[in-house]
Amino acid sequence: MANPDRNVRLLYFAWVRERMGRAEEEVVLPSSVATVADLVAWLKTRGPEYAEAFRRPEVIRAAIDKAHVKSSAIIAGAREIAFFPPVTGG
Amino acid sequence: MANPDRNVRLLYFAWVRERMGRAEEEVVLPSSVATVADLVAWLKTRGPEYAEAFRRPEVIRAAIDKAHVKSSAIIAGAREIAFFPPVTGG
Amino acid sequence: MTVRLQAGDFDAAAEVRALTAGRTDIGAVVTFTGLVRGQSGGQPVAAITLEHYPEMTEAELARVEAEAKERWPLSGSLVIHRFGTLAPGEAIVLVVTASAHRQAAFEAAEFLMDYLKSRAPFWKKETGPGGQSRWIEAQASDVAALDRWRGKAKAGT
Amino acid sequence: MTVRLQAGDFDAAAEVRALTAGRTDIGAVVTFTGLVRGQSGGQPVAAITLEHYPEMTEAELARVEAEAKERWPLSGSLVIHRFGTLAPGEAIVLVVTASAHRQAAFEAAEFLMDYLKSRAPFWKKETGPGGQSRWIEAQASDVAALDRWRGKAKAGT
Repeated sequence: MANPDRNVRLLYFAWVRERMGRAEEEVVLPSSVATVADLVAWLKTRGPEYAEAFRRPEVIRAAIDKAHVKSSAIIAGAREIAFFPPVTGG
Repeated sequence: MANPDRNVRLLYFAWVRERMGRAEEEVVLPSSVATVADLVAWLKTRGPEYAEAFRRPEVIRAAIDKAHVKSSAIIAGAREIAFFPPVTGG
Repeated sequence: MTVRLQAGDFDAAAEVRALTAGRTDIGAVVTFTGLVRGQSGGQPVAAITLEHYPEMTEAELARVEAEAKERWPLSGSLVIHRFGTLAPGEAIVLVVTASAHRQAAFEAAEFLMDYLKSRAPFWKKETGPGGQSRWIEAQASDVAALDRWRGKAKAGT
Repeated sequence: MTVRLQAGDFDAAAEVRALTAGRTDIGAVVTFTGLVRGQSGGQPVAAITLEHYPEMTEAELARVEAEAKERWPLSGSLVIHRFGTLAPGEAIVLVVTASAHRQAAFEAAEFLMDYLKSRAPFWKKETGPGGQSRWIEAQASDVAALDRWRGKAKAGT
């Protein structure tokens, strides 16, 4: 049985969303995924749209539970992780 | 006959005006008056209201023909000289 | 601080009136309004579309509010950010800050705008007159603008 | 730049609309409104009376306009300064600046306010609730605020 803490909701915005072809999904994280960078590496293996969306991970930003984080951030306990390009509001 | 260039209009504002008891006057400058500081020294001899208004000349500002000047400014050719406290608008 | 995320336009004057009504402790009100420009990098723009992550904007603005209140003695502040599709000349964002003195109001408004530009989760897509569209890229200058507040001493009144 | 010296109130929103109407080159509009506060140095204020030297204000603002245009790429700007007797909560001064980008609009508005505070020939007299009145003294901080622009490099866009 999967550890319930390893269920996370992923959100995609702007061109990350467009390349993924979806705005959100639920995933169960494998135990090898500890950081945001680990999550990106794992997502890239899940299909061509993931590989395309995360082709240049250095230009993608992430937020855990609605707060900006670096790619080295630990995701233990996260319920919602968002991926998006650098913001351009205002 | 007075040199017509030595006729100037003097304007007073704020508490300088109140202490002078008037907002403006025309004067003929004596030849000894070359700078704004000279003018203040001469004005102080013209009566008790002048002496009172200019008692602390260091806190009074001046403008020649609608431009801020220092007390060392030469007043040759001036048509209008204003005296006032430091400004407090805005 | 009041924060509103909305598709519709706003009335900056009404917002300022609401913020200052009945008060005599406010000496300075600064407003910033951001507008859609009709060209970008020399190319004509027919419209922009703003996508956003509203729950995160609210969470982030709660954090920035705490920081702004720590830095400046504000009598009030307001942020309105629109989303959806907007035409050139339309307003995108409104920031209002009120304080007893002008320096606090100006600095807090600039800080909130720098924050919105570099941290708030909004993304702009431009559409040209032929229908072609592209995502606007972030400006390094916007990150630098926010960075100038880091480590800066808290302003006096 | 439009400069108006008037006894009556102003409508900031109408001024902004007039400045931006029909234009799509403006990306940023900053307004500053200065208001009469109901107390000063811990003492209640019933009213303030503004005396001024209008011809000099116009001449000085023409000079400052040239300096602001040299420093910042402004799409438009406006200064309205009231004179006469005003009650707490009433507006005293409005500065509006418009530019393609926010930094120019913010900096130009601050510059114009620093200028008005330390160079424009206006004098404020406060009247207390008992009818006693006093001339407000100039703040050294206002002169320092204007001085910070001296020798500062011209801002980029």
